[in-house]
Amino acid sequence: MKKLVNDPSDYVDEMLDGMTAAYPDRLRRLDGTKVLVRADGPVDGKVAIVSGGGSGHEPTHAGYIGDGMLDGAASGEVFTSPTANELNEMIQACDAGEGVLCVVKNYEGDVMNFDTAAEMAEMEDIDVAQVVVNDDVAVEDSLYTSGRRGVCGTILVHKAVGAKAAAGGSLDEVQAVGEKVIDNVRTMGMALTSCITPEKGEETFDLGDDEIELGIGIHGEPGTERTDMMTADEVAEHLTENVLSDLEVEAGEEVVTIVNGMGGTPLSELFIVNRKVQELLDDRGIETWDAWVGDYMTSLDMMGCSVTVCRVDDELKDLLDADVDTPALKD
Amino acid sequence: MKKLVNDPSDYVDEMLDGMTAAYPDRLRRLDGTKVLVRADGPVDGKVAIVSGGGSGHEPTHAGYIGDGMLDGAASGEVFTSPTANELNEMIQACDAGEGVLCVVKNYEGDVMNFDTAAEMAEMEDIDVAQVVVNDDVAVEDSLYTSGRRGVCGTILVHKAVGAKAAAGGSLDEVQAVGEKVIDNVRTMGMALTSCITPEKGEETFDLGDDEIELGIGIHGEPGTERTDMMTADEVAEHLTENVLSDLEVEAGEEVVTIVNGMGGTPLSELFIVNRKVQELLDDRGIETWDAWVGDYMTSLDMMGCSVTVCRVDDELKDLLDADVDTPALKD
Amino acid sequence: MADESVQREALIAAIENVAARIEAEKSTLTDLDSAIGDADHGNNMHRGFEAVVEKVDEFEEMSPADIVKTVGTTIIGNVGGASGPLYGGSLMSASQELEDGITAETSIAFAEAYLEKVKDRGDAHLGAKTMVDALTPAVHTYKKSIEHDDLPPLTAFAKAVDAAERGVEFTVPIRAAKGRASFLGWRSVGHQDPGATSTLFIMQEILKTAEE
Amino acid sequence: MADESVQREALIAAIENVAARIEAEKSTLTDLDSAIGDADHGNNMHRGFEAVVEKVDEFEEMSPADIVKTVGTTIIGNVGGASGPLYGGSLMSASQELEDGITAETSIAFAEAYLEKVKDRGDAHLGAKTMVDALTPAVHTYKKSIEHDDLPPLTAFAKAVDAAERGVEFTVPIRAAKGRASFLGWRSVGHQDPGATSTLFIMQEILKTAEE
Ligand SMILES: Nc1ncnc2c1ncn2[C@@H]1O[C@H](COP(=O)(O)OP(=O)(O)O)[C@@H](O)[C@H]1O
Ligand SMILES: Nc1ncnc2c1ncn2[C@@H]1O[C@H](COP(=O)(O)OP(=O)(O)O)[C@@H](O)[C@H]1O
Ligand SMILES: [Mg+2]
Ligand SMILES: [Mg+2]
Ligand SMILES: [Mg+2]
Ligand SMILES: [Mg+2]
Repeated sequence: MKKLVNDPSDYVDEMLDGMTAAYPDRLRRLDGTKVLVRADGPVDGKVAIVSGGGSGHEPTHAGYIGDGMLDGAASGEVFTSPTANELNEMIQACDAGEGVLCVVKNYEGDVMNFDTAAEMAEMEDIDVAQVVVNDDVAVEDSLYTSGRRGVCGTILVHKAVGAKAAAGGSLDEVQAVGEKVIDNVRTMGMALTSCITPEKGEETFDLGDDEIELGIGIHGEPGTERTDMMTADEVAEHLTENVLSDLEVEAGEEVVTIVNGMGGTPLSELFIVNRKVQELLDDRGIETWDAWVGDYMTSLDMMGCSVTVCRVDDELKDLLDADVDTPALKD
Repeated sequence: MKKLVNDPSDYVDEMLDGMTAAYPDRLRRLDGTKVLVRADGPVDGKVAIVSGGGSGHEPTHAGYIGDGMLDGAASGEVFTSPTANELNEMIQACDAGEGVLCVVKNYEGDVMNFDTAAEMAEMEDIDVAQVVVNDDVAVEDSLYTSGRRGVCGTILVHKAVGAKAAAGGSLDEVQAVGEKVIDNVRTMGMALTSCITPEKGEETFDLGDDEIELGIGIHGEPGTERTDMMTADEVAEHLTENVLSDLEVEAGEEVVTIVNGMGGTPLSELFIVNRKVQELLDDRGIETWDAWVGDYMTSLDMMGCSVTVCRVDDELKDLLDADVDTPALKD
Repeated sequence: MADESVQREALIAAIENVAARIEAEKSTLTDLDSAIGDADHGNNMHRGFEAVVEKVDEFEEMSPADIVKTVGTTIIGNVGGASGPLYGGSLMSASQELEDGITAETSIAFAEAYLEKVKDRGDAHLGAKTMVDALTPAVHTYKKSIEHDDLPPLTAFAKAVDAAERGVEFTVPIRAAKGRASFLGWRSVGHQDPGATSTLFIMQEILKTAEE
Repeated sequence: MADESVQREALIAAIENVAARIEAEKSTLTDLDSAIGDADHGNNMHRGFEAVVEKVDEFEEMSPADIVKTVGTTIIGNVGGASGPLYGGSLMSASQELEDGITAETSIAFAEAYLEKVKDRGDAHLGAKTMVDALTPAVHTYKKSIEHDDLPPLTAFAKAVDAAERGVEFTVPIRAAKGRASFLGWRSVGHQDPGATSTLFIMQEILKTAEE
């Protein structure tokens, strides 16, 4: 295993210390937990936005803490949902009396722990609401799944609900914005290589030199399909077509796109993919209002990418364009 | 080779198209070249700042084009300096009549091509000045080298000279700021893995599973030393100690630090390294005025990191803190 | 059944054996989870039982019901993931059935309550390739062996372990409908469910302790 | 020496042979550059000579001096890196020596001017493990063979190629003091310099063409 790591069991703990050491004016760690919150929080008069999930997706989630986005983020062990106890502590610490919106990605672990935490917090008379992001079109929503997974579209949810909360939206209004993004965002991802978790120290799946995985999630799980190596253009086309046809975008509509790196992919390659994604949208007469390219939600050192498309109207454009000031996202 | 790539010989070209497709309002490509310039440039009344070098270091260089930083960036083939002709075209396109500062990294290819380009541009009556960044302490400056290499400290040079130019500094003043940063910045890097260039399609050096390279540059070249695998703390200590002892920082002085990823390193690991870097500075009574953690100057998909330390006074703090608005760096 | 202090000692011994087994099988469980999940089930279970074992001293003062409840809350507080609330939450809630001590009757009630809570939290039906597939045959067999066949609890429990084993094997050839494995679609067929496997390991250790 | 059109045809043939050889040796050169540089020398040279070959049609109208100059500017405009200005700039500037056609005398002047320009641009002394180590013995031998030993130019050039070969071998056991290899310090010892090697390949092809 080739990693910059000390004892693998200190991975998350030391990473969080490294984050607060980098951003002491922005981030504060709740004592004895793996929860980071805004150094200047709770913010009076504002609905709090919290998120959380397993670690290994950096800069997700804690990198998005700050003005216009998250008030708190709970980090579990690598790829493991945080415990309900820690989620509850986060909710309590972030509430400023206006209620707390939990942005949850649709994994049973995350959902169950957030549900339990919400129950705990409600017993302390905190208003808690929840949105569950499920943007991954690789997984068909059928009898045979627990719904679709939540992946990179979550970043747009964070951004929009964060902006709505910063603008003084009520808990209901903020939640409604979250639902609106969720209704309009779709993602699909692929991997060139497996990632290596620090505890296991080996690839989580074996992939031949000429093989790739399509339809991966963000936890190092294999995808829905294994195929032969493809060119960047073919990859871009496969992901984009799947996303667009699920979302049913039409000519003339405006979208935000994300070409997201899985952690080990050079930025240059993401731009090569973006080139084709934009060409495909152009061909269909779909207008890219904004294009994001970078590592927003990763899987440790995995090589690969995902393509996200989100349909936007004036309300969402205003929210996605609104001021934001976090370690990983600034306007 | 596992890359998101089409024909490897189109790598740089397609990457640049992908960048302009992502940031059409910010970046413009000079026809028939691999040069990107500010879409709203040349900026009247301002000294222009240009940079350039081989590709494969993204977001360096073109990611730093924008208000408060670069006016233009020339991309050569992967790890190959751009030609003098293209550098000359860039200088001409960016000049607004106040002169052009070229930020050059100390590699013979870069220096020779920038020299030739400057000669060409001067024949067209453009004032051209140059600063040569050489922050890499891994290479001793001796009879046996062409001086030290320029690496990640270049980003701080870009930032400071960009701010000075934006504030209306003359070509001489801007150049002097560049020299000041160069005098005060030092870097050292290491690799866990070799990178793979798209044309060669294989590792540029073979590294055992339990070996790492210390003292690498940013072009996939092997380092000055190969050693056994180390923990993150040991790596942080080795790099930081070398940088600090070369820079001769003393207790009470203020610095900016960069823990820079080489492209394939998860952000989580960079934070683990940053934790130790800040601990070491703390132990010595050195004050971190600002800490940067991320992928600022990469080597394709290489895993590894570098540590940069730059001594700052009030002037440099103002410049490094000044407004900046580029794809890769915002304030 | 035996008096409270004997029950307590047996319970503590069982917990320690389970913890040791989970530690020994950590990489087996993680490897199973690599194939169709996210490669952390062994670590998750290990983290939970490590924390449980650290509390063993406190158990000396507790009733069996409180011990089981504490095991549950400790797992909830230390595991996370899907297995944290499933194992932890179900233990916590089913522990109520043991408030009058451990008897044949209360153990059946506990087993049923535990299964109900897992199904409730996870919304998983039988055949969804989860721990429910190991639990259901075990609970059904245990109840039937005591209530209809009049077998002693230990014999009934041995049958239940056999039943759980068949449940684990049953998870191999079916397609997952819950948990992360469900995201793999048909590719989940042919792999054994990690959570069903850890459930079996736990039951095997309880049986082993009881037989000693 | 022969008249201009014969010289032009020979020059064009040599250029084409060089280009073919560079293409054939692309990965050899890149591999050498992997060991002590940045793994692009083969690609750089190939990109340059590919661009040169595309201009062959234009060469039909040019004097030998202009052809050499155009080869130089084409390399400058297409290669980049260290080898671009070194090869291209030196060809461009030394081409002046051929303005009166290619004779024994002008070829010596050309060779000396080329070497001087490389040393000047690169600031590399002999023994710095660069192309200068292949060029210097070749130029010295060529000049001495003609001016002192009265050998015919072709024989002199064959000796020069031998000399270059020894220069290339000499680069192996020494420590680099210029170029990227210098950053490796002592680790550069034991590796052959890519630029010296491409210089030798080019000279070998010129000799082969001349001999035909
Ligand atoms: N909805 C569910 N209902 C019942 N059991 C489930 C459910 N989801 C997951 N499981 C069980 O949990 C196990 C995975 O646990 P673990 O790997 O620790 O958590 P995670 O899936 O969050 O990584 C699965 O093998 C399965 O037996
Ligand atoms: N300062 C110099 N003087 C003479 N030759 C040099 C110098 N620097 C580099 N070279 C030659 O250039 C070769 C490398 O060329 P190339 O790999 O194309 O460029 P780069 O080093 O920019 O990647 C070296 O092998 C060496 O022979
Ligand atoms: Mg997990
Ligand atoms: Mg190069
Ligand atoms: Mg798991
Ligand atoms: Mg090279």
